[in-house]
Amino acid sequence: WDEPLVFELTQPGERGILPPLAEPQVTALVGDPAAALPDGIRRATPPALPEISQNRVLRHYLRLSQETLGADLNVDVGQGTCTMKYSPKVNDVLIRRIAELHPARDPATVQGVLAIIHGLQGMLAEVSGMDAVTVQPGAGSAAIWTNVAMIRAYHASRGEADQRDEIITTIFSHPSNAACAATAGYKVVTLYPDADGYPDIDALKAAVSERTAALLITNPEDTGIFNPRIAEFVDIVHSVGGLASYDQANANGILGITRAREAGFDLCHFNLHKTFSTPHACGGPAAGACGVTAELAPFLPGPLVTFDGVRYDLTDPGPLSIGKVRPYQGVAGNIVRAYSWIMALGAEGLREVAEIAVLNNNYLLTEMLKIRGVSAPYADGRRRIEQVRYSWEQLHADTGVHSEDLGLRAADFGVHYWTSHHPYVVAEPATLEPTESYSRTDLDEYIGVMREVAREAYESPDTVRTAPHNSTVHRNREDTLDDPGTWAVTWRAYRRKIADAR
Amino acid sequence: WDEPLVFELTQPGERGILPPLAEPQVTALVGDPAAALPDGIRRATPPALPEISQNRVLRHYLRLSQETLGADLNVDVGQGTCTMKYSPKVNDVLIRRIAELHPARDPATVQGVLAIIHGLQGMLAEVSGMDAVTVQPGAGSAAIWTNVAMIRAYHASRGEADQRDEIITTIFSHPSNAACAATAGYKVVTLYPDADGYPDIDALKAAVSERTAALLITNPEDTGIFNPRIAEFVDIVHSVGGLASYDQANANGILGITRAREAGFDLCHFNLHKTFSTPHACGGPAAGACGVTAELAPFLPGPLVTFDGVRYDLTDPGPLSIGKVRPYQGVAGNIVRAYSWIMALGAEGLREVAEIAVLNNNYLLTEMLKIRGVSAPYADGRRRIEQVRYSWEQLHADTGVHSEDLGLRAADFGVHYWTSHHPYVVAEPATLEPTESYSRTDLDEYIGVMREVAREAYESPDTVRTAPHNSTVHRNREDTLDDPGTWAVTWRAYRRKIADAR
Amino acid sequence: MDHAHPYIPNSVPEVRAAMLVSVGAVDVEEFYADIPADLRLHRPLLLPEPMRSEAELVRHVGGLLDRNVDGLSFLGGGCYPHHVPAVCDEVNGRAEFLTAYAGEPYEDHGRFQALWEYQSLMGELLELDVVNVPTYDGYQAAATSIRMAGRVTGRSKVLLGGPVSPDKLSKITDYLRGAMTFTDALDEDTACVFLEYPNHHGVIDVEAPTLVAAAHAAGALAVVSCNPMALGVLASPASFGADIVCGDIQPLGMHMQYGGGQAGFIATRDDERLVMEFPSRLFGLVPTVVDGEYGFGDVAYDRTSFGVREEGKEWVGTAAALWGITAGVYLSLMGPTGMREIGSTIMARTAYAMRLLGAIPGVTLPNADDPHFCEFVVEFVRPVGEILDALRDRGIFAGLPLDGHRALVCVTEVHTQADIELLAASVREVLA
Amino acid sequence: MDHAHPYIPNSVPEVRAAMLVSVGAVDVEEFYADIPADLRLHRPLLLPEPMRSEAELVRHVGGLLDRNVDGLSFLGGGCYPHHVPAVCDEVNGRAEFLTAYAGEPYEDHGRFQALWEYQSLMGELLELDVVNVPTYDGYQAAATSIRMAGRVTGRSKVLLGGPVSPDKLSKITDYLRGAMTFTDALDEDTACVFLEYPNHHGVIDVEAPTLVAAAHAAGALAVVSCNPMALGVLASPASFGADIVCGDIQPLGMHMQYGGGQAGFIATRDDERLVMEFPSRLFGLVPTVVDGEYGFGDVAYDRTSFGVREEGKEWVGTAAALWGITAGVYLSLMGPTGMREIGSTIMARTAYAMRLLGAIPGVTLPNADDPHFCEFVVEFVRPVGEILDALRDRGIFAGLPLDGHRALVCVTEVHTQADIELLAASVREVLA
Repeated sequence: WDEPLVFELTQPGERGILPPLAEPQVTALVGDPAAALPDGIRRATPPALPEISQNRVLRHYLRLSQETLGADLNVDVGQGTCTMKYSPKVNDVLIRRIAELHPARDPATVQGVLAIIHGLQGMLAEVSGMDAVTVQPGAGSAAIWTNVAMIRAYHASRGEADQRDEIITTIFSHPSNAACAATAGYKVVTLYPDADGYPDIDALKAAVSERTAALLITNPEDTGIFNPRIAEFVDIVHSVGGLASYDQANANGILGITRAREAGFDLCHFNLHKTFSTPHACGGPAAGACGVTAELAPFLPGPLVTFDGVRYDLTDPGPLSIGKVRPYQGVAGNIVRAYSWIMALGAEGLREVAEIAVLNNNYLLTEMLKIRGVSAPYADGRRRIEQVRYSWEQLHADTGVHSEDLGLRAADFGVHYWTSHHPYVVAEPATLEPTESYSRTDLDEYIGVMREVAREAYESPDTVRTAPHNSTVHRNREDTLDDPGTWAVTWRAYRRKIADAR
Repeated sequence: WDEPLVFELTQPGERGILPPLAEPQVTALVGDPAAALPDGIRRATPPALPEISQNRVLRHYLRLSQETLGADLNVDVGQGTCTMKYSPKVNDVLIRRIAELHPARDPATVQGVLAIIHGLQGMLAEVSGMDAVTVQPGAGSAAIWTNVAMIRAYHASRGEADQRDEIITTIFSHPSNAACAATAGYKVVTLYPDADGYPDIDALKAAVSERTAALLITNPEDTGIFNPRIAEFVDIVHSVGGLASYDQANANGILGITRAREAGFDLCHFNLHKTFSTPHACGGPAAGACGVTAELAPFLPGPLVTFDGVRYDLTDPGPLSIGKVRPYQGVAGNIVRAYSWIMALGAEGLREVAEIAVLNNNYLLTEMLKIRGVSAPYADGRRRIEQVRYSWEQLHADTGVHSEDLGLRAADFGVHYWTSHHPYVVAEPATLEPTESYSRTDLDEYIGVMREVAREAYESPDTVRTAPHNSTVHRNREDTLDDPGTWAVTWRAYRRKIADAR
Repeated sequence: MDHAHPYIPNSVPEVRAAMLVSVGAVDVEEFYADIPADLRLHRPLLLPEPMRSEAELVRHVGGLLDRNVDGLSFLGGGCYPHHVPAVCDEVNGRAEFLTAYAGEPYEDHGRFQALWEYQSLMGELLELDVVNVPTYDGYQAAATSIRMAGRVTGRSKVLLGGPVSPDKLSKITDYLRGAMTFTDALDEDTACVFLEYPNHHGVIDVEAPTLVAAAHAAGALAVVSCNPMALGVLASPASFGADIVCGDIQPLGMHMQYGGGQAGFIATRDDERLVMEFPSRLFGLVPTVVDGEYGFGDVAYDRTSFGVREEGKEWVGTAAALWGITAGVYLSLMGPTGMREIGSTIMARTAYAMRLLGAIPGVTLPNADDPHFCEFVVEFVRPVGEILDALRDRGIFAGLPLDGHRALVCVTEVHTQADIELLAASVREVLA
Repeated sequence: MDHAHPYIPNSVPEVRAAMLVSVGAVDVEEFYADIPADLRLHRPLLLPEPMRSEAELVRHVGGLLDRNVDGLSFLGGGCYPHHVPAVCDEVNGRAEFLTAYAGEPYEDHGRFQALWEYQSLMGELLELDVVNVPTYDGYQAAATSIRMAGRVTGRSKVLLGGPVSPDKLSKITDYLRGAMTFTDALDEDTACVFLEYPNHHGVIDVEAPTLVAAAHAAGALAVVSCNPMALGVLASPASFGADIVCGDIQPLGMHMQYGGGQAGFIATRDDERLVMEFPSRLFGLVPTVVDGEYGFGDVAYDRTSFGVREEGKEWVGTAAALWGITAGVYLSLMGPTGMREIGSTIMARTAYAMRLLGAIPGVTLPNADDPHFCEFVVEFVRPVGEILDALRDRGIFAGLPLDGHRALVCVTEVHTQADIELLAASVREVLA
């Protein structure tokens, strides 16, 4: 499709939908209060929204949807760290049942949805081994923030708020660990991998002190390498009075295998849109869950969804609570989806998820390494858990083609990967995470594309460098995006700065 | 996408969905009755269906959907005679409410859906001017069949079943008029247009006799030409004791303008998927409605949906009824959609539909005729109602390119038209029917494609002749489809006859 | 109209006026010049006041539909309650499939492929090489199948081989009128034996193969109408010689939708004499100009009334293609194991319901010893209407009334053990 | 598992075994070699028995949700009942949009365009040039907006300019902790005035422009949280000088979904100092290597924590992009006239409800003379819990309890005159 911008579709007078009008008797009694607003408060100029008939609006967005490579449409193993798994369609249907439910309804009238929230909390407590769980955070990073806020509140409750001003994380943990800590006012200490790819335990020992508020760490990290000394890491932090918070974004390969509790963590979080299958939705709505030990439970955001054996209720968490992190009880649609997904699998199924995700990953690893120009840095010859951060450094050295070019070229074949792994500790990175959702045939297809794209890089590098060739659009001239004089975040800005300026 | 056949996706052991199993207590009591079936009745070999995981099945069909040019995605004015109008999405949502409703429920428990069926019957009675309406037929052709069956029953009730063995129709009426008449045992007499494009009235006069059972006629015909002498046609048929049945497939341009009643018809039918916006669904489910005068009402199929002022009921139509034409009360989903569509428009809206459909058509006609090589046969210089059957005869004579080639080439630009208008009374035909659903900009876009394609036919005819170039597949080798030795209606036939024979 | 309607872009008064100018017309009336005054409707249509907004429309239609009443339903008899996999709805709800129509095999390649795959998947289930693009419903499929048999054999009689629902019989009777008639005897005038498998009473007639053989012995064809849902556990009619197999695919992924989910199939061997009698479209796999590429097109199009009008076989029109695609999705999801499992579950639960109901004083089961699939006849000691009404008051739609004291009760995989036990307990209560 | 799960293709035992061979592993345990025994869970997880089939799952979850109770609801207070156009659901239900994630601007061109268009449509409504890809919700948007103001001004105090909901205040308080504090005075330490428009009590504060001017006079910024649904009739905050405008787009096409429909927006002028303080992604229109072609990409990516980790502005992650696309669809459908009409309808019906309720003995309206949008405070002569409980027994969820005797009642375009009259009659009855 060569679909215009929505503003270019306007035809003055067209209507996409009509809203109800006030009834004559209503108007007779109250007039038109909007028209009676005082100057300066009454809108003087209608918003310059486009005017488009319903059919054309629909066609516009349907075409844009077709120009989007959803996970449902491709073998989506290239968005490693994101755990792109199959999001069962039945769960999308189930949530229609809560579409019109106001979140501030009296608990007596929403026992069904509260039962599901409570049920999910319980299941995640078991999966993590933690004592209490909230599903209020809006997504994974919001859950990290929530954990940081609880860490802060915990230390404050012990009078150590000022003393403990450092948070330690690792370079292969999600950037939000570092960023949330900084936002909460912490100084961030970042650990880098040692030669084996494990976070450097000596660096940790050097970093901890009475200033340490917490360690925020992923395991396995985004390299797919599981840190076997994780309990030691936790102990080291505990030994100086810090807390340990487990970023479980990469939990998919270890469900039922190992848990936050066994490693001694105080807090953890899950991304329901990763491990528990809720759809990624172009970047949310997602949902996050935080699990904590009993000691940290008083700091949970409220209200808590509780059950007294007869009825579900919303309970005030008490004075130590950090308060609200999000309106209401969280992203209820995704909570229902995640609950349904677990209920479709059970304990045995979750373990199968983990094992097959890991099997798929190691299959992919084995086959990928047969391709010229690619490597899997660190832990040479060892198995990985659920993903691998590959490096095309050799291929780049040989051909000058960047990893990003390869990813864009792969899109011409209907698959893709992303390279947003700043800073590039692994050079020319590509992170592949096959999850349990793809068959061997699917993986072979993906590997085939990688092989072909790498071959092209060696044999006809310009083909790769100028990709994409089959997309709707061609390569951006990126420089305008960082220049305040030319960036154009809205149509009105574009018109003012670019179009009208011509 | 280069999507394989679904059979090629099989991986023995994979499951797409699991059905429930009988509970242990059930099995304990009754065993496994399926296994206890006698030989010859128990299935010995499992069906050779593919075995595919859910994600892959979904991906397969989503990709096939993207390889389908639905009306929602394009300016679909090229499927003339089909009245491709916007089918409002809200109506698709409304019908979810009847998804799990069994059609043989006691009327007391389905007053809602019966109220809608009854409401639609009443509205269609007003739109047609007829006295009674049924919405039981499954689609337009089924409605034509129903009318033919009622005509046959009517004459039979008067002892003229054997005598009246001829039905008259016109070449620009839908083929099902001729075909249903033949199926019911009638000899079919087809009228051709006179020089002005009207069905030849002299031919009609010559055709009618005491053998005439009925006239089945469309007006306006598929040329978009309204026959102004239609009442005379009806009178002529009535004068010999025949009935007149109005095929209102082309009613979209005359809603609220003229009706079956005013022209004196005894029966008529509508296609709810054309005039009343229900989606075309790749070729059904659709829905048809038959309207009849009070004299013909006793012949309607049953049961009738009736209303006594308090409650809706299903009523036996009596001994003259032709009986059932379809299970239950018709395609209820489309009945609800059509009801909702009319309720979103009202009398004024329906008239606006007609007027804009006709305006759009005449706009398209004006612009199309500016294109080299195309003409609008018959009624030269006159206005048309809601569609026009164009002819690319001149272009073909000039370039050797067929209309079908132009249509396939247009598909490369994201629009299309069809040419299934056998026999080709109009040479090199293309029937365009813009309906009310497209804006002037949409029509200009369509015209632009036609202009471009025609230009190519003159300037680079091979480009057109070898189209499509942007489709998933290339031109078929059609000859194998008519040869019993090579046609392959199923995968099993293909394997047996072609693949395994190699 | 003084403002544009969302469904009618060019109803913008200014656009409408400009377009009139553009085509050189003063007024839309010019376009209707051919319509004489005495045919014109000189008043507005008398229709209910429309809903201005989508919000009001939803409320209005929703309000009507709120008047439908829910309950635990055991109604079958041709339209069956089965679980519809969400993927089926996802696929048939796709805007592309929902709104496509008569495109060519190229820009609509996906539609052609999906329908050909449906034919092929049904072919595996039925063990037959030719399956049509769906016709309207199982009634039409049966009626057409019988007429196909009439044309192939040049004979005009049809023998019914078991109970058929009165409604279906009504349709068949109308459809055969003038062309074929019913008979009680199997002789040289018999075009076909028509039997249902399982039959209208849910009975799996173990003599079906014998009947088919008898038909063949008389030079007649065997037309078997079957429930495709049963074929994971029942031998396919083709396996015991049926010549034309037909039925309704509603069970395979279609919601009941108050009768809107019906769609008919007709299948035969790949025998030219049979194939050429199909009225329906038949899609075929076809090579394209690119070697190794699969295309799809119409097989023997000149059979159809689309191709040759009244010279075609019966008639063809828009019927139920989307339900064909959906049934294809269903069979792709279920696979051989799923079809076997669901068949076993249905038979087991049906048998369980028969056991429980049969044990109730005042209830007898006329065919208790026959194998059943998905439904069975129950005979009450009291009039059936009375019993069903009393059960309805308890929120249970227990069955379809057949006649005086009998009802047809349907049990599928959606009915749990607990549902069946509730039914039995309620029946016991009502009869007590 | 002894059979394959539909969600896990390679759980087919034979495939699993073959893949193990292919990678040279005896057992999946090999892959877990790095996990020490003392970290392993040596028992199965204790989870509820799963549902084997989709049919049973639907029945189980549906059965739970059946325990929710319906009624006529007048609840608002941050999550509002509006009609969601079917086209909004159609678009956000598209598999492509629902399951896409972090693709590049090429293979995900549609997603980038849809989100950029959302930004642009919101920009027109807000009369501002910079709008972010949605953040989680209006609470987060408010909290971040205030911290943006703190960074821009280098000041650390925030002054509240009217009633804010306690929950939102709780979130803001937590989010500012350690960085900013509240103040009662407007002085040289004040980073911003924060006000809601309309405010938490539904009041449209006609003094808002004055407050904004006062903030500016003190060298502070004005941060205005507004309900975008009101902006077809209310002057945009930018029009009277607001520097940062934020809020929640839930009203623009999102179902309430028990709180799942929230999504936050933040908007500013195209001023580099403000733009560089956004934590969120900002998509920009960008030329491509093909002249005249529009592409889309990230504006000033190195502001973000994706780009520079803890050096970024706050943090960014997956938030609520699909609701942004949906709000874009909503605004495209509504257009300027739709937004004006719906605003007028809501204000008229709100006023009507105030008139009717205000006339009931035992009811007073604290802000009766102020203009209101969509909600208002009602004070009862009796404790609010008692009144709301009694109304709930009548199937009416009449409002949110605020404190002792007060409730917040919400009226939108979905509430008809008849609904409002029923509410009033029921309140009268309860108070009688």
